[in-house]
Amino acid sequence: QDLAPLNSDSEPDRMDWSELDAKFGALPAPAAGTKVAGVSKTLTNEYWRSLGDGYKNVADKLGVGFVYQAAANEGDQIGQLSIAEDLINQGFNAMLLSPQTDANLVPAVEKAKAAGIAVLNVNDAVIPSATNYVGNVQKDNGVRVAQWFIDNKADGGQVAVIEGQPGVYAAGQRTAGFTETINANGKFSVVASVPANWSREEAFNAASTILQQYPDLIGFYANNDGMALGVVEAVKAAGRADKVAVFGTDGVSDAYAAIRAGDLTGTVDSFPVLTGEIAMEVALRLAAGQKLPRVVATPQALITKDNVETYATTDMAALRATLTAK
Amino acid sequence: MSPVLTPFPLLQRIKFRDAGTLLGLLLIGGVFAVLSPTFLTAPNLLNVLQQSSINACIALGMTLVIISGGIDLSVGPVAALTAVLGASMMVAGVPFGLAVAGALCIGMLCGFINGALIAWGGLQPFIVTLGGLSLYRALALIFTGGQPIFGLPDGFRALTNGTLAGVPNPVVIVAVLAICAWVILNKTPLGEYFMAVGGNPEAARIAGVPVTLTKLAAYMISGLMAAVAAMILIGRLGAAEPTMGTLWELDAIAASAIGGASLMGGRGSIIGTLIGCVILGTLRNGLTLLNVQAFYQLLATGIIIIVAMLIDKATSGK
Amino acid sequence: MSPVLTPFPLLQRIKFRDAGTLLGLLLIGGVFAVLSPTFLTAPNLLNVLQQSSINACIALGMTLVIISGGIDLSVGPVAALTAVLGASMMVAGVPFGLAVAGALCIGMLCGFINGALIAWGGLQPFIVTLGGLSLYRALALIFTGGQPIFGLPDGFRALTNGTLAGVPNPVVIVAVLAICAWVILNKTPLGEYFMAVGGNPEAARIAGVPVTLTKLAAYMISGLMAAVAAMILIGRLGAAEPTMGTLWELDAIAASAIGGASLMGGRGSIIGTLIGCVILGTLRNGLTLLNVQAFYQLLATGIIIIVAMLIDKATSGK
Amino acid sequence: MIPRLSLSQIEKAFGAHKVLHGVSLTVQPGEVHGLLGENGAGKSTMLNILSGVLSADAGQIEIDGAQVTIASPRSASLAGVAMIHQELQQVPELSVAQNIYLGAALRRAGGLLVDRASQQTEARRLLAPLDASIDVTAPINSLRVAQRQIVEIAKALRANARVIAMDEPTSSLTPTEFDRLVEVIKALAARGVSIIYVSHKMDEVFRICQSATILRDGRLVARVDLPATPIPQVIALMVGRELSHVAHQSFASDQVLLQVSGLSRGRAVQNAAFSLHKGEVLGIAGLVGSGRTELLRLIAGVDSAEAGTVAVNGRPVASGVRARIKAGLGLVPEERKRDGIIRHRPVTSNIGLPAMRQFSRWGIIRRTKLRTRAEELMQEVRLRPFDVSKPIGSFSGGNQQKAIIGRWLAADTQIYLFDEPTRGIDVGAKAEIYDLIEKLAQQGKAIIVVSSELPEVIRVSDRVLVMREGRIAAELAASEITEANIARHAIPAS
Ligand SMILES: Nc1ncnc2c1ncn2[C@@H]1O[C@H](COP(=O)(O)OP(=O)(O)OP(=O)(O)O)[C@@H](O)[C@H]1O
Ligand SMILES: Nc1ncnc2c1ncn2[C@@H]1O[C@H](COP(=O)(O)OP(=O)(O)OP(=O)(O)O)[C@@H](O)[C@H]1O
Ligand SMILES: [Mg+2]
Ligand SMILES: [Mg+2]
Repeated sequence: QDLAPLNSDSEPDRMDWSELDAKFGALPAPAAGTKVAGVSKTLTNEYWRSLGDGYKNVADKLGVGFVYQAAANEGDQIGQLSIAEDLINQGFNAMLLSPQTDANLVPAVEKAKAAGIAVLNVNDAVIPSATNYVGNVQKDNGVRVAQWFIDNKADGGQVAVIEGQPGVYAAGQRTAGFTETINANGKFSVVASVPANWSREEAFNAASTILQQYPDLIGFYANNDGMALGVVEAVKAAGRADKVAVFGTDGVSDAYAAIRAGDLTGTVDSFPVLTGEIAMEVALRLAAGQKLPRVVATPQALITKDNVETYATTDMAALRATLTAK
Repeated sequence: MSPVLTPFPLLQRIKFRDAGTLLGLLLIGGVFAVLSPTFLTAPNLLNVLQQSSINACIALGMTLVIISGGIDLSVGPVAALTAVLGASMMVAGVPFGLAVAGALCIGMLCGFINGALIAWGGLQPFIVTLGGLSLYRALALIFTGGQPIFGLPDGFRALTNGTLAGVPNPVVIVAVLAICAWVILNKTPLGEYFMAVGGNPEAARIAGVPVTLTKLAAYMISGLMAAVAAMILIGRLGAAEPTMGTLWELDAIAASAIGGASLMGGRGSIIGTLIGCVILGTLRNGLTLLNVQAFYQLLATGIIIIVAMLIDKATSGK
Repeated sequence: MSPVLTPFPLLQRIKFRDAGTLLGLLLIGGVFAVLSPTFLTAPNLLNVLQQSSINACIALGMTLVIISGGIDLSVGPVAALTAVLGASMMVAGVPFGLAVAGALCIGMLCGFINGALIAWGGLQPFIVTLGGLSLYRALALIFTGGQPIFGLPDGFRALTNGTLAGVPNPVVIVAVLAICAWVILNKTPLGEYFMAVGGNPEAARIAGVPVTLTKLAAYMISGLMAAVAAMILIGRLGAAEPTMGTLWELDAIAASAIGGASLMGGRGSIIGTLIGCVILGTLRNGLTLLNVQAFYQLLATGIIIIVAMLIDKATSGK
Repeated sequence: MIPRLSLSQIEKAFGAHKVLHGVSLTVQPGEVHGLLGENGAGKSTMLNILSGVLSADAGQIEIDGAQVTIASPRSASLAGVAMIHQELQQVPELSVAQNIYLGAALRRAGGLLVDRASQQTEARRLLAPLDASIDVTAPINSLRVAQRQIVEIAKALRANARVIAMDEPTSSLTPTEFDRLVEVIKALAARGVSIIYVSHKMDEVFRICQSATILRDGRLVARVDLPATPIPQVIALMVGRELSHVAHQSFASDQVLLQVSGLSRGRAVQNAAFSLHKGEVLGIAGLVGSGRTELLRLIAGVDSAEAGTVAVNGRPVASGVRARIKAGLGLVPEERKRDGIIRHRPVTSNIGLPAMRQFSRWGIIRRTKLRTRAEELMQEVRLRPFDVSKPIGSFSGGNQQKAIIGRWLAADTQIYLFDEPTRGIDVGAKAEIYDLIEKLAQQGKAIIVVSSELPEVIRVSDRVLVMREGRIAAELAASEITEANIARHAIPAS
């Protein structure tokens, strides 16, 4: 069956993670000897480590064999492909792939499918030929932050975006979501939107320059938390912490700490551990032969000082409850 | 006076220097063979070769550039640019043979620009190709708006995904290219020119070597090889991405250096470079098979590269 | 025979070669000054200097290594390793003076390892430091488990975030280091050894230059400078990340090369390198001020680097 | 008397190739001792062992009766041994003074800083008796070869050594400079310094040496007293046979092959004009720095002329080395290491470089053909060791020179531009090269020979141009070629 190229943000065949149990019943017990492999972008970023923790939580709970690998660095596309290919020959039942780019794991996906392995594309880059995808809506990240500005800064003003690496899907979508939403409001102007390549240092430098150029700036949106924390330092160094709001993306632990401390205004948490659990559950359902919608959307939420304690839990059951209660 | 001129048995052709590199490879392979039962299986070994083929393709061109006393940091972005231009031609309906030819020409053109700035402009290779690293990447991103290009024709993809007598086509293609590179380096005047220009450019010039053309040729071949690598990769991936080829230059330089090329120019070997590529490929494959965690893979890679070089040094003397 | 030996007015010291680089900088600066009203303000110019200071710090060490005929690709990971080790000492309560001293020693130790493999092991600098690039990064990642380290003491952070007579402390620190490097290169026997070992290692050896020690010294200084850069950066960012310093080596090499250092060794200038750093810093600052879109920033960077080199070449002749 | 220096039973092999077979040598205090032998006999190797650049496989070194271990150049200089190396060992970007004090910088500020001022003063003092015109602050790569060689001599004088080994210190120098060196050497000897002197110029050796050790193929042949032993006997000991002295023979025709007119570049060469005939050997003499090298480089297209033309067979030739080579010109450069050889490449590749296309068929080099041709040519000039597949860098200086000359023979060049063709070449091979030049002339080629050795110019030339300060000061026909005549025109009327 020829699938239309996947667009995870707009695919109509989708469901929310919270409906899984209701629509498809409780997770069936995996067959004995089930093995699942996860291949993600890189372990140098907490997001991907947390995602792996989520995978492992479920795998351990259900006694499923689990291997988690990642490329040496973000951008090592062929390296990641090699890793995925090397794993295929080893008899896994399902693979959870978080590709570096939309295309770099395509041959592995094809090989895995041919070998009868259930393949699940987890978050971020989107493999167009993927039959199943689990992840959040990237664009929504930016939309939520823009919405916060619209809700909380009624007078509008100047804002700036610190982008991730040029050409990376998530960076493009997050920026687009933010910029489109805030421009539609009409009161805001995005005065700067510059790349900092996911680097805290480059974000710091870019923010220093922008702060100086725009004395009336009211806020920054950074495409990830590392860069946001760099921006926070630049804002503090410029002595404008009370006037400039800073938002990040991902919800890593340091971001939570910074929100608590009042340094970071907020972040869009996409709950990587929970996402990992959901992804592993979906993979096991697929391995068990269930037919699921093509996209399973995972939760995300804008975390600010007001709700930080609610979401700062390591108890995934509690977190699930909080999120579904909403 | 040695009376043996012809014929040369293959083993005699593998120089002493390359034997050291080979020993390094055998050692690494031996360790993995002991530790992982999967390692020494035919599909896995083919896998290693297939995975090494892209790097090998780039490294062949890089070796010639290095021998001629230069360096080419722009290979990754050149590959990306040729990939997106070639792919967009195919998607626009250009017969894929023509599109591939076009892509290869674009690769050579990029190489020509690098070479011209170096040979005529008299700039340092490092800085020119560092500029190219940004420039070609930017062109690829601007051309595509940062989007990957999907929908390559099946006929084209079949080329790169097929096998010949059980050997994946990319491996076959790279093997053929390696033979060409070997012939160029060892059998043609151009090869002599590469070594002369890299060894002593002033003496080469006085001896009538066309120094400028030689440098141009080296960078154009490197650009061409980047384009070939790009074609192989987009065929396999079924898509061309403007972000393709990140850090390819380091892998290719590493393979050349492991294979004995001196970054001071004038020295290097095609066979050594190929072995270097396979060493790097084997490393990644073996560590994945052993499920070594990413951080420790990095650690092992660093240590093994250095140890392999020490072994090589110790056995090959110089 | 020039009879003027002392005193040297500053301008006379800026060599012709450096004047070309300076002209490149002035041109780029001129363009930005016309396009953006903010560019030529004092705070912005200080900003440029401040932002260039990290790269300058690394590039100073790199220049000495390059002059001595080597290259150090491992600076970024060495910085990361010293950063996380230094930071964790501070967080564990070690007085920050001691922690900084410890970090600097670790930087030198890394440099020593590189230098030892190159000088005693006889390996190629490129491949050793490429191995180091993986190795030190892996150590930093393993030590921290990939997490950044927060909570650096305020006293320490005040050091790097303070100003001296209006000039940010990082700029002051790097200026002092630059003067030291300049003195070492131009006034001490070690400086002559760097030039000699890079310019003609054989002649240097025959003349009794301690070639091994000279190489060791170059890499140890480079390691030290990486550690200093790391300290400045973690002070400013308030966090030490194991992933810090990605691609720093390319920036530092680019700055040295723009400043006139030859990657073949034997040539380079501290003043040129500093100007090179400011050129790169200005580029980034100016493009941000003009809010140039990401892809076009990349394009501009590539083109400007090459054009600056062409101008430099045209004006400085050689 | 205890000898100042005694080397005994020195053995040395490079891989399987044994180059010294138990050679011994002794020198008394204040003695100037010659070390003689053909190219590749092992002279440089011997001295390199003495100066710590190479380590011997076996043998002993005693200085003033005490056994010393010389493991590095540094320990050699501590033991009081200094050496002038055959190949210039200089760091291009450093100044003359810095090069002289390389590895032994004069210091100030408690040893922390280099004392530039004193280094320059001292360098000037060292250079004064040799060539006072050298600017000690100039980077060494702005100097001409002859000046650089003088700097090398000064470098060896710096250390106040007890033993100074001089490996062909005058190969680029004219007799005038040699005269100055003689004074310096005499002064040194008077102070009791012992000198080992290697040279292929027999007149020099006979003028300054009191004794000599003769090597052949790495073996000690004899130790002789000089000048008591007659020259032919010394030469016979060196080459193992008698060299017959042939009188000059001319093959010049009337047909002009090369026409140079108005060639100029800065002050180095001003308005040079002359013609060269088929079968003619044209000598160019002049003092150091008179512009001979530059003139050849302009003709060969290596440097571009500011004015003037070069015509071959009446047709002007475009500028650029390649065009000139195509027109039949070939340059054997003065500075072999910098401008001549590709060190890591075998002799065959070095020889075949300009003619790679001729040695190729369908784009593929015919290695066998190239090798056969190279062997043929090298046999003629007696390359030693006779292995054309070895990297050229592993050959002795003189043998490298033979290969560079062979390069143009292989390319079938019509007009040979020889810049100091016998620099560093032994007497036997020198005679072979003279024969070769004669044979080329006989075949109708045209040859220009730039040489600082007047006997050489006189020996080979049909006609001589004398250069002075960038201009061709005189043209001497066959009958006028005498040392006195040349010297008269060469020396500027100050
Ligand atoms: N590094 C080396 N590797 C291999 N062989 C070498 C090396 N250096 C010298 N030889 C060989 O040792 C022999 C002696 O060389 P040496 O340079 O001592 O000769 P020489 O007497 O100084 O000759 P010349 O008069 O030409 O300078 C030669 O046959 C030469 O080829
Ligand atoms: N590299 C250089 N830098 C500056 N001046 C030079 C250089 N080379 C040559 N010259 C100038 O050119 C003139 C001619 O030098 P050239 O080397 O041609 O003389 P030569 O007669 O061949 O002397 P030599 O015996 O040194 O080879 C010299 O007077 C010198 O001033
Ligand atoms: Mg010799
Ligand atoms: Mg000359």
